[in-house]
Amino acid sequence: MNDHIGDLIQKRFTEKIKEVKTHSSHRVYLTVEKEDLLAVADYLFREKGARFVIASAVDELNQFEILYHFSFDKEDVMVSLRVRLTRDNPEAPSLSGLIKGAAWIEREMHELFGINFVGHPGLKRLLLPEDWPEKVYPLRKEFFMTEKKEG
Amino acid sequence: MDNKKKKVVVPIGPYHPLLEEPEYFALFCDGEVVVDVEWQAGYNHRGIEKLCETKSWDQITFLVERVCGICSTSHPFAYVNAVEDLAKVEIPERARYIRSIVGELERIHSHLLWVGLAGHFLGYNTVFMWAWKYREPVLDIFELITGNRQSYAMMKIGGVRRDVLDEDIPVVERVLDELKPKLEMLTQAVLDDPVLSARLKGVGVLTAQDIKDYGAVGPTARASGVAIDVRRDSPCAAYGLVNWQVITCQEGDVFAKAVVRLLECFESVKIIQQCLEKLKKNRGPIAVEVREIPPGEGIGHYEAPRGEVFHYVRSDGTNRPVRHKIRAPSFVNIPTFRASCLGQTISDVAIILAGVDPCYCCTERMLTVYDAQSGRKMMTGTDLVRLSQEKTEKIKQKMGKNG
Amino acid sequence: MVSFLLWLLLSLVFFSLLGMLSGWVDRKITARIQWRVGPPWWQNFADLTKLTAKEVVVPVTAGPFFFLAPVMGVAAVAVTGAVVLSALSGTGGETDVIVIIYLLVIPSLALILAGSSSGNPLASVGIARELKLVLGYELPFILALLVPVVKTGTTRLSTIFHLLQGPAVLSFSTIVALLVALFALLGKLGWVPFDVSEAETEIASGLLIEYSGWLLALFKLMKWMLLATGITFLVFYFLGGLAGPLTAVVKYIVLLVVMVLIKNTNPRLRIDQAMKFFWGWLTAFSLTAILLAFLGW
Amino acid sequence: MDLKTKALTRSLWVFHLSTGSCNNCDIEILDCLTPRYDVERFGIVLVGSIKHADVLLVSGIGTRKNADRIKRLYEQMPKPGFVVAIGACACSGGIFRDGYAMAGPISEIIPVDVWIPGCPPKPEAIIAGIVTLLGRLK
Repeated sequence: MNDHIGDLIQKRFTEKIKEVKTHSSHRVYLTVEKEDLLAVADYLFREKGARFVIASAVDELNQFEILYHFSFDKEDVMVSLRVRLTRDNPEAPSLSGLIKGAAWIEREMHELFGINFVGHPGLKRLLLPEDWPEKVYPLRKEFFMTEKKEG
Repeated sequence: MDNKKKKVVVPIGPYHPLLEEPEYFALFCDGEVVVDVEWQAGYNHRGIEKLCETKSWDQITFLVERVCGICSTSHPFAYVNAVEDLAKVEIPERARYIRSIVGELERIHSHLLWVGLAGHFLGYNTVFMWAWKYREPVLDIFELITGNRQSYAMMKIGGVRRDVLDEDIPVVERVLDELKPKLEMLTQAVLDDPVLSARLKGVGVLTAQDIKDYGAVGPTARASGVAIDVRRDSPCAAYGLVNWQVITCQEGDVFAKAVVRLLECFESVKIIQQCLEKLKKNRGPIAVEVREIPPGEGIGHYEAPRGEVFHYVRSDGTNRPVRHKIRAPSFVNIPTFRASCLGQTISDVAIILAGVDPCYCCTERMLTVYDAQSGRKMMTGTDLVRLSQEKTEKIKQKMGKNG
Repeated sequence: MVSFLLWLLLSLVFFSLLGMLSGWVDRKITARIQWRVGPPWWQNFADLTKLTAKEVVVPVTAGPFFFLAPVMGVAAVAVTGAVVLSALSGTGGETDVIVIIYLLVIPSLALILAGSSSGNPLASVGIARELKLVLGYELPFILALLVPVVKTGTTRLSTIFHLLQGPAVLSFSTIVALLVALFALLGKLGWVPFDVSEAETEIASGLLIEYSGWLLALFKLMKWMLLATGITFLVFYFLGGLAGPLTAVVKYIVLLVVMVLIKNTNPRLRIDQAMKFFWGWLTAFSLTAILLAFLGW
Repeated sequence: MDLKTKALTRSLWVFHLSTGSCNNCDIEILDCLTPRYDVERFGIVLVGSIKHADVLLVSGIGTRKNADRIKRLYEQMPKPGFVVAIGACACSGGIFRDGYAMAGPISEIIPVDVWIPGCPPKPEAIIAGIVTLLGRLK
């Protein structure tokens, strides 16, 4: 059943899926290029009716990774799309045009990781206080308490 | 938006009696009608995700418990699910039942709390007091089986931390038996009240398409006819082992949300009763030992009273996670306000906001940073619980002496 | 003139004491309905004393009416009380029931003035709601007051008080009119289900949001006095309270309890729903009552 | 004790302020109003406007975004007014104490009269705290 969804996506996007990791029968991780993200997400969300759960960014020191988690509730499968971004110019296409619910999490990743989302309608701060210094991104690994004292 | 400038801005918050928590909604109004809503968050921002990266796997259960006080077992529940998914751990059957019992008790207490608050928002304080009166026995059960009224500290990677004692089971059963007629009475009273219907029906309607667009979850989704429930779709703990139903409504208004929540309480009672029956027969260990967490990533989700809680953890094989992402249900439920509030009056907005049972603490879980180098001692959740209990004891003694 | 001043003083003392006790009855019954114990009988006196001792925080946006409005409100209710008392004693002269109608609008106007002079956005929402509400309840209120006028053929207050006794009281039309007036009084008091203008959980006490100290105390006093004066007036105007002092007290308590029960078994109505209720159902009822009164029912 | 102080001790109106708490303390505060504890017996009521309040109940860590607002609300409270810090977070920062999102503990932002520790404090503890405050007034 699970192979079914994984297979479907792979069949559809043979070129675009760079890597498939099947953690268990309920969890599939697919790596795509950021250029192909919108197409794959569109397929999952619109065509296959997956529910967009959330995106989560990870600071991997040499690069950023964003995971977009989609849930197929009926099949009990969680498909996570993995996108890798370079550290000096972290930029990804915005999903908020496709999925309204993605607008907030992109704002959040923008302010906490400093990732730029191209095409986002209102990429402003969501959570941090007004007097928070620019270009300081608390969820990056280089952020430590010392910076709190300065700010 | 140009029309924003012309309109009166009615602030709700940051400190507003509608919300127990600080939050700011700017309602752009034309007379009484709301034409736009803007949300400003962050007043509750604490920084749990970053803090998780500085804590060991076991400590995090206590930390995520304090993401939110009302869903204080749902977050640890989802977190241990995530870690168990990562490490591929199977928990013993007895632990499954205990987890479900705690989870469902929390659902009853949380839904009753919501019904009460919703009544309070409508100026119907009688409902508020009655619902909270019936909620008290549930908290008593919690105190009996976990030792605390809130923040139960029951979840543990690989099982549960405490066993439910045999002598406590009849007490819990008795309280539940007494609770059921009261719940029925309250449900009747709320659903049959003509004025409540007038205030709630057709207000703040969310369509199934809205739910899909925003990815809304929980009672908010189920009230709009979207039958998603993590407990059924991805059965963890004992949910696959007992009989119960997913409650849905079609209307998508606030009234439907109230109906869903009230009826879910009965399902919860059913689940707990079945779990207790099974507990009596099943005598196994309550936890397996998890010595270390292998590198990898894991996803855990659980149906909190407000909807799906989602936790993502990544490990590099050390004793603390590289990344811990928490998504609370309110994070995807709150944006639906834009769809449900526009065109409504200010009076209705109050109850619509309340309708999704927003939990801002959950939404803004992030951002506390802790200096790994300084080596300063952090208080762990256990310390806090211990301190809290000591203080309570002290106060009790003092009171005892004085009175 | 001098005698009216005496009545005024008496009214101020009597109705504020009665009002605070009635306010306590309200809180106590509310508490009992909610499975609580409730406050002791002197609670409102303690609240009032405390408020007078508190600092008054004046917002920078406040105008002169900020201070004037509460004084005006209390004065209006005290005059109403004096009119009712003097009419009861038979010394009221030619005082008309229309005076009462006018006087009983002033507390609402005072609240509106207070809200507009405090310059708070939440208060401005409160003003709009209170204005609509006044328009809403005045119509059925006036119509309901016409029923005894039709019955007695006069608008002179003391005549109505003295004529309406005995069997005329128990007529069908007066009961309907009384109920309508009772709902209008709930609206005047800003009690649930008509507390839209104060709605704590929507607009944070709305009109009174900026008030503190003795100014707030005056408004509280105004509400309590309005409660006592309003019910007293209804008891004598509709129920022939002059028939006997003891029955008057019983009637007063019954009306008070009925109001508290209505308050505690209903959620707050939206302003448009409240308007519909006043202009639709209540107006229809009061018109029916007038018709019945003409027919001699 | 003069009449005014006496009246104050019999009629405490509280305003509740949550400044980055986890909700636990907040619902326990509300719990104090409900049938089992019923603090209205002692004249304690929860009010919706800070201008009406005698006591400011603060729960939570006092986030950076909130610090100014806490100060402003404290200034707007008509005197005599008191501050009660509720819960481990408000007293010391609790589990979140080293976070940069935190400007507190509350006593570093505004003067605090009574501390009620606990995570969350039980309603009994909250009432005991208020009683301590009353004792101090006398």
